[in-house]
Amino acid sequence: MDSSALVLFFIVAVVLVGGAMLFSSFVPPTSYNPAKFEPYECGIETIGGSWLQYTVGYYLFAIIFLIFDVETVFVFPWAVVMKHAGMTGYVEILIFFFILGLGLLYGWKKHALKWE
Amino acid sequence: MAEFSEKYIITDEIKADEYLVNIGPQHPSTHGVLRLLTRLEGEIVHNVEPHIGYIHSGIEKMTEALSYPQIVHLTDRMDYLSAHMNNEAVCLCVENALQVEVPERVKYIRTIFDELQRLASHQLWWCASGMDLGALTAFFYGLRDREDILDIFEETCGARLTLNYSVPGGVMFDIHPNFQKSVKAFITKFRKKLPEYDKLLTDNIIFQNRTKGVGVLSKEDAIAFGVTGPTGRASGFSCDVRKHHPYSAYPYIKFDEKLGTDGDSFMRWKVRMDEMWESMNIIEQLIDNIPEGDFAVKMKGVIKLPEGEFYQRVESARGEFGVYIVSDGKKNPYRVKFRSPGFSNLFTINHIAKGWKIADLVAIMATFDLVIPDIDR
Amino acid sequence: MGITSKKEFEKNDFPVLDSYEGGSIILTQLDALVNWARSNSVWPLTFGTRCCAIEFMAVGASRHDMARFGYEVARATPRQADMIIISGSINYKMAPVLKRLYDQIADPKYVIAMGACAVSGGPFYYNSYSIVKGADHVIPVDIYVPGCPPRPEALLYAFLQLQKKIKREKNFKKQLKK
Amino acid sequence: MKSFFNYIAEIFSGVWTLLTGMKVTAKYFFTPWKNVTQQYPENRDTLVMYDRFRGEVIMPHNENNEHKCTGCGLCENACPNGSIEIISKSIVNEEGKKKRIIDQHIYHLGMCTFCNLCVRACPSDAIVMGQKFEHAHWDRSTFTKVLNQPGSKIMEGIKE
Amino acid sequence: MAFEKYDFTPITQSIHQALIENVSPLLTTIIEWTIIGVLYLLFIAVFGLFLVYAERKVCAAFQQRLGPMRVGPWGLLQTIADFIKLLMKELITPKSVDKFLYNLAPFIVIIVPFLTISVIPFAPGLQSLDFDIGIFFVTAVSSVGVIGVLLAGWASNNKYSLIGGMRSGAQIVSYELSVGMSLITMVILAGTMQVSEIVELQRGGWFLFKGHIPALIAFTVFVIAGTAETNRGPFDLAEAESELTAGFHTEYSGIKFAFFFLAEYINLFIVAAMATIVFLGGWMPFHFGDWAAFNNVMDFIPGLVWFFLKVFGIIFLIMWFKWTFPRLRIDQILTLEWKYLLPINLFNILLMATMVLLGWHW
Repeated sequence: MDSSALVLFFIVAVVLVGGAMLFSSFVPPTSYNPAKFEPYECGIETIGGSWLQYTVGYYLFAIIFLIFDVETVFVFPWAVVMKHAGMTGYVEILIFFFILGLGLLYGWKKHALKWE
Repeated sequence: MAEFSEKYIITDEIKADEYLVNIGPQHPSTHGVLRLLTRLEGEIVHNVEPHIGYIHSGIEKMTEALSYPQIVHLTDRMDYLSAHMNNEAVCLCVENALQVEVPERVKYIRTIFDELQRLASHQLWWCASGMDLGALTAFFYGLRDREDILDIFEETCGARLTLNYSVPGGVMFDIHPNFQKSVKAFITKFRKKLPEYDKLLTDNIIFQNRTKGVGVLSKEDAIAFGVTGPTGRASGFSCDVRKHHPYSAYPYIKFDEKLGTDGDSFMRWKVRMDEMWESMNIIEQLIDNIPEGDFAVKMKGVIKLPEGEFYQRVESARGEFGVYIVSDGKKNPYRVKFRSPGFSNLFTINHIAKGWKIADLVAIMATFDLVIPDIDR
Repeated sequence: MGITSKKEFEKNDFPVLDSYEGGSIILTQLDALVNWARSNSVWPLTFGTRCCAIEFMAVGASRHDMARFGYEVARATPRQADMIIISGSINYKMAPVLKRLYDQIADPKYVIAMGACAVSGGPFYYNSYSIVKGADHVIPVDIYVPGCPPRPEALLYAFLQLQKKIKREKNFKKQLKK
Repeated sequence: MKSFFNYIAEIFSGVWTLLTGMKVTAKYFFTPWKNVTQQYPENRDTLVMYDRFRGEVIMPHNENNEHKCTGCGLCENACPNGSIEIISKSIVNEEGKKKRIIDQHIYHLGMCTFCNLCVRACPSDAIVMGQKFEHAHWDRSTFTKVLNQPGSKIMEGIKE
Repeated sequence: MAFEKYDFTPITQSIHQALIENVSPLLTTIIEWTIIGVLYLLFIAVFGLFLVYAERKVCAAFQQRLGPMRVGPWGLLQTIADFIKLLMKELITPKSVDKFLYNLAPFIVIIVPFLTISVIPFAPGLQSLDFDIGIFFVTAVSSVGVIGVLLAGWASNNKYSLIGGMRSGAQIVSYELSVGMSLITMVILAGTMQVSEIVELQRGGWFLFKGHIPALIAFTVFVIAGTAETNRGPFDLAEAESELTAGFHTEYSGIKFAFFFLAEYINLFIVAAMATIVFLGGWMPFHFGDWAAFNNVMDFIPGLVWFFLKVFGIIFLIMWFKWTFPRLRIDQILTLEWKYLLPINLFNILLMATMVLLGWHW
């Protein structure tokens, strides 16, 4: 089978979820009361909305992640041909990793790898 | 519903990036119906406001209509994990007021029950805080071993949790013939099980990272807030009532007061773990030497305290538990005030949880070992 | 052996609901299937107020093991729970919270009132100024378990009673009417 | 360099503590015969309560349908939460004297906290703690019980 | 070898031949797709339900209790009862949610494992898609799963959900790297990214043994990172029950919640299956040196059985983690990734490259 069969798996998943959700939204018993459709917060009414500006403590991680993720993309092809590339490929990747490692070390020492 | 929420509108403004999250009343880690109004910035806790009253049942007011044995029964429902200590406190207070000397046997039995109750309470604390920290298996191991103590309780008093075993003038029943045997069997068994607790959590690197240095309560603060019990002792505040104001059979025995130094969550944990060993030592000192004699002195049908004010403190599993009775000479007290350890312990939480993460708040709560009806009565 | 006789234990004295008009066999079979599933997978809300909560924990623990019934999946959010076990007293401040939690549970939902406080107010019935005299003043209760606190077996017996109660339900009435 | 070795040592000691933890759980996993679970509804036939277990208040009757309760009301007074109500009636006995005897000894199981104070207060041992615990019911009105059986009499020789 | 007789290729080939001779190519494709779709759907449904049951039994055994006992023999029908109940439970859509995204999230979390599972070879010839970039495909697709969790957290308009979703974002994004890099380590050894070829290369011995030290390190890292990627065990911060009640799926009820539940278990299976394929030789039997008799006996066990044995081994390991360790804090999770796993991984890749270059592997 070729990769177009991925569509099949996509369809199967959608049918499974959609079918079950359709069934479940019509058949089971329902009841109405106002509190049911309000957000749950341990039985107390929510104070203020939830869609506020949320302070994420990890935006620096996200940036470093980007660097490393792109790097992974570069390393995958190298990994496949590693056996054929031989010494040249090895030295090149050594340099590549050295620079990357320096970057990580720099971030580490600058306390970028710390949840603020 | 709208009126209900209006009562809780927060007076000071919510900052733009601040998150106002209610932890509780119904929340797995508040151990009851405590409400913590928490201000978060991302994961960081800015402010914790404990709101109590969700389990308030007016026990202090209720006691004004009850006779003394009935008050004893009601104290089971306050700090239900140290039910026997609460019973004993009221009984001791009444006995002191009437200047009744209870037989030695009663003193021994009461002390053994105190320590068994402390063990049971600490086991429950261990498993509940293990669950709060995410180690679910700990929950089951703690409760598994606790059942053995509950069996001993049930054999002698007929109840598992709300014992109502001490009565003014003695104890309700004599100990069961099997009592000494089963207590000794339990101690032997539990001495083997306790090191497992350490292996599973205390030594675990994840656990240590979660608790070491988290939520430090200094000794000065502990004293200022009136923090007692293992929580206070973890900060280095020597506050063991058993040591400083011995009652029942505590004057006859040797035991160490376990003091911590750091006052962080790990030290609170450690102090309680050490106390379990110490409790077993105390029981072993007493269990073979229970003197013969009556298990209660004959009291009058209707107990009337002389006019005056009486105070008695005991060391419950959570700290200093005090009973203050004002009597006007009738069969009901004029006013009763319970000094519960949880109340003073809880209100340090804003002080020490500030600046930590939400997961640390849960860890701090876990090591405080809160029982909400004890705080709220 | 101080427990109920076998006959009394197996007795099912729940009021019987009417059957479908025309006595549809398919719907009866479907009902049996759905009720079997529901009665065997009642997930409780993690909600505990007083001493009974400790016994509730003991029921979940190794000795008594609620998991045998398939009830061990205690959900902390009412959206996914099926049952509230009111384990302890409810006071006037807590009552709206309890009501709200109950409202937020997805249908079908069941309530077990555990212990004297939840059944009738128990020790706080006469002299307390703040306790609701029985949780059924706030939300409808399916099964009452007296005891202060009830021993774990008593709560397990309540689960059996709840199963009996669920098994006589008729689920497809609404669909029939349409 | 020292910090580097600390880093390595930290990893190994950390992993070691994790492994000891896993050993504890594995020990129980591989010894399933040591399980402590009691299977309640299945083990009903062998289930024995402790003899002091407090499950409910009962009034024992002998084979002639006689009980020991004199209707003195001490248990009603001793009860901290009003679970016991005594309704007495007056009858005229054979000697022509008026006498108060118990009509109904009402016991609210749903409110009882099993504190044993009523049993302690009873001078004639008329009420004791029973061991039945299977009380759960869908109707809470069934928890209000009349302890003295219909038509029962007081036993001979019980002092007033 | 003996186990070749369990090859599924002839069966699939003959079905394909029979179809293509009798009906048009388009119809053939449609029929084949239907068969495969139904088979996978059944497999995932049954396997997901079984894994939930297994988890409950395993955790019960760890905790000295029995687990589900009363529904069917040994509680075997427990999860089926759960499933029917969840299907018959009301779906609540709170008023304040972002309705489209709220309903989209369960689709995403289910679609992702469905796509990933397509490249997994269960036995010789029993694989539906065989890309030449199989490993890369798995890493790429599985990173989409986090979007479902993030959407669920954000769309619910609930504070707990949002915190849970955000945590999950940080966590999965980080551990994605470790999973990818430990796979890279093994790709260096294999020299290919085609899944079937990787399995085939392990005919002479599993990569875990062939690559010894660096492979062992990579395996450990993969299991840890895989646990974190499935939001399980000590890394279940996104739904940390004692902190955030139910985390990102706080507002989901009934069958929608069931899909999050199911996705967790399919993901668990995928992580275990990937570990099996890359490190433990997929459906290859266990051979020991030149013990011919032993090896022959091993060969008689079908490949399918071998595959599932190994998968269950890894799943048991991950469950063991979950039921032993306390939960990590969010900053500790990131510390573990960025200060421990990532440097170790970088070093490990170089180590493996050196080994391959010098021919020090078996």
